[in-house]
Amino acid sequence: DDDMVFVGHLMDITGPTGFIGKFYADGVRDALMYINTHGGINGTILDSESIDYAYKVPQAIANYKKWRSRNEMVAMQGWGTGDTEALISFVARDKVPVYSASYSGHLTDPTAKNPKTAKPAPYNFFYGASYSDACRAMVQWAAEDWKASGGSGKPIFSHIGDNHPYPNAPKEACAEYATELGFEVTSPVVVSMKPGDFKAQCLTIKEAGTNYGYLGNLGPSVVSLVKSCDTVGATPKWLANIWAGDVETLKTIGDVQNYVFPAMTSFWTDEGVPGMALVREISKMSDSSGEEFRTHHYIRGICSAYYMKEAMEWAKENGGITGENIKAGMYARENWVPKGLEGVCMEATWTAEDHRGINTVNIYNGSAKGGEVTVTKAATVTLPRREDWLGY
Amino acid sequence: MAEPAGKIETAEPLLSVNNIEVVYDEVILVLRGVSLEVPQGKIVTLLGPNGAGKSTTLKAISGLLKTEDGKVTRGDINFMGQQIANGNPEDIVRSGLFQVMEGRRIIEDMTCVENLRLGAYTRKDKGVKDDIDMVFEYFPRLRERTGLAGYLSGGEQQMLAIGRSLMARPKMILLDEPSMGLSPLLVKEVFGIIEKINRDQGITMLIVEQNANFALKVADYGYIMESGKVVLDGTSDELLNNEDVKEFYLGGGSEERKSFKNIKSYKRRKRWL
Amino acid sequence: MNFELLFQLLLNGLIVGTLYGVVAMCFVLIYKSTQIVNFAQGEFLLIGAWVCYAFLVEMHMPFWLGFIFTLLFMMAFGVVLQMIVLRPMIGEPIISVIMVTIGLSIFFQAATKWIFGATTATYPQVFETRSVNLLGMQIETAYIMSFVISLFIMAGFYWFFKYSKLGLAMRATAFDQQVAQSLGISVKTVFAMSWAISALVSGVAGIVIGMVNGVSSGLSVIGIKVFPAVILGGLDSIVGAIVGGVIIGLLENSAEFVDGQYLHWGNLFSIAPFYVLIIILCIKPYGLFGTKDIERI
Amino acid sequence: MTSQDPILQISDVSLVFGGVRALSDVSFSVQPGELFSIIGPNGAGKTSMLNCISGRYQPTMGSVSFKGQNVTGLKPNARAELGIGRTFQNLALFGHMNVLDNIMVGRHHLLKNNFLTGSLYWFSCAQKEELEHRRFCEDVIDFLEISHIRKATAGTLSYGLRKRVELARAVALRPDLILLDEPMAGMNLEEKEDMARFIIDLNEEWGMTVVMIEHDMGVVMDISSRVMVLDFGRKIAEGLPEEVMANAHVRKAYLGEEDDVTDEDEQVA
Amino acid sequence: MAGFSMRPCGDFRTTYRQDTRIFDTTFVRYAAVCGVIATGLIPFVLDGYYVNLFIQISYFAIAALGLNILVGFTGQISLGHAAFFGFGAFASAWINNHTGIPVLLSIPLAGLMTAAVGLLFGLPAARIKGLYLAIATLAAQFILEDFFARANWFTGGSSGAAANPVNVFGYEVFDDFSFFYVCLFFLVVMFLLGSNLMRTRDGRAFVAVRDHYLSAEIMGINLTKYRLMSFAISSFYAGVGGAIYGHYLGFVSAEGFTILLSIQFLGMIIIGGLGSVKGTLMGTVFMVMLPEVMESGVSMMSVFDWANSTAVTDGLAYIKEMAIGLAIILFLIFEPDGLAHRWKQIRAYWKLYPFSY
Ligand SMILES: Nc1ncnc2c1ncn2[C@@H]1O[C@H](COP(=O)(O)OP(=O)(O)OP(=O)(O)O)[C@@H](O)[C@H]1O
Ligand SMILES: Nc1ncnc2c1ncn2[C@@H]1O[C@H](COP(=O)(O)OP(=O)(O)OP(=O)(O)O)[C@@H](O)[C@H]1O
Ligand SMILES: [Mg+2]
Ligand SMILES: [Mg+2]
Repeated sequence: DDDMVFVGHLMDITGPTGFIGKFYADGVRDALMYINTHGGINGTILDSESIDYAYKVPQAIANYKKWRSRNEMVAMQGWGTGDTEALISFVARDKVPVYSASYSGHLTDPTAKNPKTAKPAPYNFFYGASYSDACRAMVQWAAEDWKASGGSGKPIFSHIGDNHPYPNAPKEACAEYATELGFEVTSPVVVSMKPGDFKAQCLTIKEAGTNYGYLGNLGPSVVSLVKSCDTVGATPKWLANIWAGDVETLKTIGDVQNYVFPAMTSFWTDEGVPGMALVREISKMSDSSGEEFRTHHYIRGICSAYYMKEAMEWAKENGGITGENIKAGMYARENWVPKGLEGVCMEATWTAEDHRGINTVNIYNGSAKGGEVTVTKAATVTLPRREDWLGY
Repeated sequence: MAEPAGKIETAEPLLSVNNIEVVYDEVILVLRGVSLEVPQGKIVTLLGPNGAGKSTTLKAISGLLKTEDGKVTRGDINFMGQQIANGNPEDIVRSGLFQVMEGRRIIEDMTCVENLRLGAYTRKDKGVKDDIDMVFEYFPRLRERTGLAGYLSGGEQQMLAIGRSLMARPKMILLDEPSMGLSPLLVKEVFGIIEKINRDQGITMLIVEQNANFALKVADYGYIMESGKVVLDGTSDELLNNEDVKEFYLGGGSEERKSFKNIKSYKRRKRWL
Repeated sequence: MNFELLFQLLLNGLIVGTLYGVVAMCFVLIYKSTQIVNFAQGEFLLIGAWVCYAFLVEMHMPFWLGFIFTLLFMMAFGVVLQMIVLRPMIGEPIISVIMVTIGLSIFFQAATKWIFGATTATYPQVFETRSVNLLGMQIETAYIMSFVISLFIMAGFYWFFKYSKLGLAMRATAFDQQVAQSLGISVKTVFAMSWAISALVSGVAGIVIGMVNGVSSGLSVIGIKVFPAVILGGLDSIVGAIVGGVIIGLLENSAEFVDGQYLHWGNLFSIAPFYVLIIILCIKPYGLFGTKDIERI
Repeated sequence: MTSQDPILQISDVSLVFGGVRALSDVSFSVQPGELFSIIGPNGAGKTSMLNCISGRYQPTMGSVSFKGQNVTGLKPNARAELGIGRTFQNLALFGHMNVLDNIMVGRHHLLKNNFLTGSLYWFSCAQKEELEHRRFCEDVIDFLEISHIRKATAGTLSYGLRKRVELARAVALRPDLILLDEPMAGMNLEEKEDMARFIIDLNEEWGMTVVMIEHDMGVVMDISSRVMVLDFGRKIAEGLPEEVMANAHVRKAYLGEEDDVTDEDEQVA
Repeated sequence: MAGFSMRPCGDFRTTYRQDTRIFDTTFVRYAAVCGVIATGLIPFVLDGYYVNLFIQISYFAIAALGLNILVGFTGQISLGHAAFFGFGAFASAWINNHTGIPVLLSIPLAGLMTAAVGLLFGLPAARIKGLYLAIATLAAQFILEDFFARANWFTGGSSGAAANPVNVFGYEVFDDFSFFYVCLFFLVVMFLLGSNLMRTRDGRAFVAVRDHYLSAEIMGINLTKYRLMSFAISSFYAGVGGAIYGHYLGFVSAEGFTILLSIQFLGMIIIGGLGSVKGTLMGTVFMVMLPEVMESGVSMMSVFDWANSTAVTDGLAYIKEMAIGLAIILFLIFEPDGLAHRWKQIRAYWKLYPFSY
């Protein structure tokens, strides 16, 4: 029928980030499908198309243009650093809110308040703490952990990751905060995003005596790194970025201790979380059995879709579902949790000057023994919304 | 257009080319109906001006045309009773027909010996070693040249190319301008060798040659090509005594020979077509 | 200056380098006999690694059996690939064939992801110890294996190309396909052979890498990573491949040392080889052992 | 004849490759306007000598001077600009270019336009210049009677035709000294006659000094003003054609035994 | 002689001038002009999607032409073209941001800067040849990529650099509609320059160096000079293409100028036809359209509801990627010499029509 709005969905399944892109994309897709099968946006159906752009920026742009010119897209669900960065100025111009899974801090400063912000991104949103904030939270936890474990002297912190936008996003921000908390920060250790033999870097880490190493990369690269380091006996506490922090990764590493990672939703296995009922319903969209295990990336995908949904509902009441109104809708509420997802998505607040949706991070401590994974909650850290942290 | 059949009094020719037409690159017509026959154990020579299509004819026979986007579009080629038009070069070689290509074409980054060993690639028997010596007998110069063949002089490369063809001990050899770049002395020797192996090993030969004198001397039969057609053919004696041939290929001819120096302007070319 | 660390790094470089050497050898094999640079090399490794993984994990074979089966499979794979894809390209411009290998790499990249999934998989424990202590440095056992194997392969191929008839034929084909054909060499068989062999060696390398780092589509990057090794040793030199590999290995690690201890640039590990590569090439334009082409008219 | 000073002066040049001694202390000089032939058995060092003159090889010892200037150290392209052109024994055309462009390359050092003016074809002198030089190339083409293959791709031509195109390319350089390495290989009598005429015209009408390597004694005898004989890298004779032919050593080393001479002449005839 | 049959019948040239035309027959020339005009109408008749595709094609094509000058005409394979492309993008952004030079000027300036860098990385070409050189350029690729991520002052490091939109006489070219014409302008200009270069002295010198560098040297061509020059020129084209790309996105990020893009550039020129200017354009169109065509193929599936289950769509996604690889392979099997060659043959055929051959 004619009461439809179009939502584009860029995903990477076959590309270099496909192995997690898939989890997140499924979350978004299932959520969109579920929303439609349950009345859409108060009756307005979400006409959506999910396209795998294999992390190739030109394809991403081409699809964006197609959706703009052919389907009057009102909002978009995006994926990685590449496409998000490339689309910033287009979406700002066309007033199309984009919900991406690229958590770079510099997307959170829509009005370029912070002089550091190279290019304001007024129409970019993401659900989750920025890479910088997640790292800060973990560092903050590490500081306590250091005391608790009776460590003497200054703990040593290292950023470990490739020299690329995504691993580098939190580099300075996190290092600054670490020094602030009395860490000794070593020079960053560069490790390729592609898997390989990293014993050399591990020896450097061992040499530096790193106690807490932030893992900026993801997937295969991280797996080889941790394995290599295990071989040469370099075993700091790993502080993984969110995409490197999930059960899958731990399982493939096989044997590891103190693998700390952040999460911004509840887990599939969590008991007594009211919102999980809905999540499981949504999961049935693509897996009717309801058996399949879902990572927290999947769940984050759902949240991302649901914040968009409710912003759209608001927009519908306030002058129709257009990009601008959806954007306004994002600012309409404070400490906002989508209906039905209580306990799953965290209380989020977006304002016209501050796109740091959430400032609370759950920190988990994972370990694996012969592929047997155990994950325990370590802490919940709530960061202050510091002005100087805005946008980086 | 000459009709070669019947002219030679041997029953079954080893190689017979019947009215073939060759096209390069799907558009360039080069051979417009060429026919020739090479009887078992004989030496046949193919003469003609530049660009007549001699090399093309040889390539058509040996199947190497393929490798230059060339194709036999009409007619058929018959070697020892089987069709080989547009056949696979390597199969044709294995069936005993070996071509010495125009312009030496030796493997430059190998030594002489390696090149010769390659000539014998299709052979299974043990005789290779002796044959290498045989070739060195024919061309003593090559024995001294132990470096890479690419550094040989033009003529030395030519010797190597010819030697390589002897290594294969084929039933028939197609020689494309064997005397090219050889010093007069060696030209004689080479033709001597050609006659010798033809006599001793009974190898049949089809020789494309510019040095008509020598070619017709060793050959039993000759064909003359021009712009993609056979325009004249006959036993070498017939040809040696043909006025036109004398004039255009042997020199001398009717009026006694004039020095190259005195040729001031073109004599009007007489063409058979 | 921290000598112990330096020593460990160099040792590591040596060991890892031999693996680069094996992969580099796959390039050389193809190049020597066809003049083609195989951009799908990485995917060859990947396939080898995955297939062996499948044999070990899905079919629960003992390692040695899975290993042999993988090699057999890879040979078959090489031949079939040559027959379907590369045979039609015989006699075509080399650069086009190189492009075809690029197409292959795109194809297999996606195919392996589809068949085996995009996530990383770990090999089961093969040797009783994952790593052994070598002069105070822990080295994965798999590397020792590859080290030994590579030496054998190297010796074998050295002989093959120097003395065997087929080896000669391969070199001839590489130099000039037309001439090769005129000598009765079947270019098809030569190609089939060399692709089979190369695929087989890739299989070995793939398995080793798989055992060390686990299998994942990203693994194919080593295909490009070893280019410096290939060139350093000389595109057409078997020995050069190994030597080049080792040199690159050492380079990377000493770069890591300098970087981690003094410069703190980061990333010198992966960049240094390329700087050195350019310098060496400017001194020796055909690598260390490469035969220089004949400049004569 | 030796009154004026030589255009080309080779003073005891030696060339050694590893073990091989391609040339040992060869010296000779060529006067302007001469048609100088070098003959000798295969592997005697003729081509090597040309390579030393045109700069492809650096003589191990000795010096080459052209128009009184010592050019021993110069790179080939510099020598071309000084006015040395040559053809090659193993064909060295630009296979993928058409004949016309091959010849235009010969004009390279005479053309002024560069990548800038060239890219701005219409708005610079380039177009005019190109067309002028093109006219000259067309003259060369007509002179050598290859106009029917002007547009053909050089690589697809027959051997003999390629040799002709090579000559055209060398002529296009408008050199003062032109080196020809077996220009008549792979040609039948008729074509040799044409070739001979071209060479004579180049020498007489176009006023080029010619140094030619050729195995066809007939041609050498008839058209060359002086002949030098190399054997195993050594100069064994030099002088007027008939002097050289008289030289027993030469007949032995190069033509073979006496009794073959008759037969030799016949071949020439 | 057989040579005769190679002379095109049909059109007869009376002056050398006619003979040196880019488009050798009047018909073709008019066809080309009409083609450009027709392209100019695209934004009026086709939707934004196609406009974007054209923009993509144009900036890639310009860079690809550069690569073809290097690889196709001079015979030096380069695996680092993407890096130069990227450098152009950063350079233009940097010039424009730091000096305020208007974008339309900063684009060619960026081209010059890139040319300088290209020259630098081309230096080894003075001694290295063939695949050895190719790998040396691979080094350029990685060294520059590293530079992008490191040089904050120039590229903004890992957070990337902002690039202002093109600004024509004070009027900012925001939307694709007008940007399209900026691209069309650059495309036509660059390709005309390219074709001119190739029919004059230095263009011929390039080809001579490729076909037979030894004799080229003896014909008076300075090898080193031309080897380096072709690097510089090709990087210039790459730089211009990259600059346009950067200003189109309005944001240049350090990632995305990877070896994969370099390889894609190679694909464009090989498929289009090495050493052919028009081929470059055809090849680029092929490589840009390929994934799009595959994509639309996949989305056509989605009309069947069986194709809408996640499993199937994912499967299709992989099949799409595989199909892209397969298309390249098949293409080269059937057209190993590239589109330009086939184009030639077809024309030769029609010229000789009705008596083919
Ligand atoms: N690969 C090719 N593509 C297109 N045309 C070709 C090709 N090879 C040869 N030709 C054409 O075919 C004709 C005959 O060539 P061919 O080499 O057979 O002549 P030829 O008789 O051997 O002359 P020569 O005595 O000079 O060697 C020539 O006009 C040449 O232009
Ligand atoms: N670059 C090189 N490296 C090694 N040896 C060489 C090189 N160039 C020439 N030679 C050797 O020097 C000798 C002379 O070679 P050159 O080509 O000058 O002979 P030539 O007189 O031209 O003989 P031909 O009449 O056969 O062409 C040959 O024996 C050759 O093997
Ligand atoms: Mg011929
Ligand atoms: Mg010679």
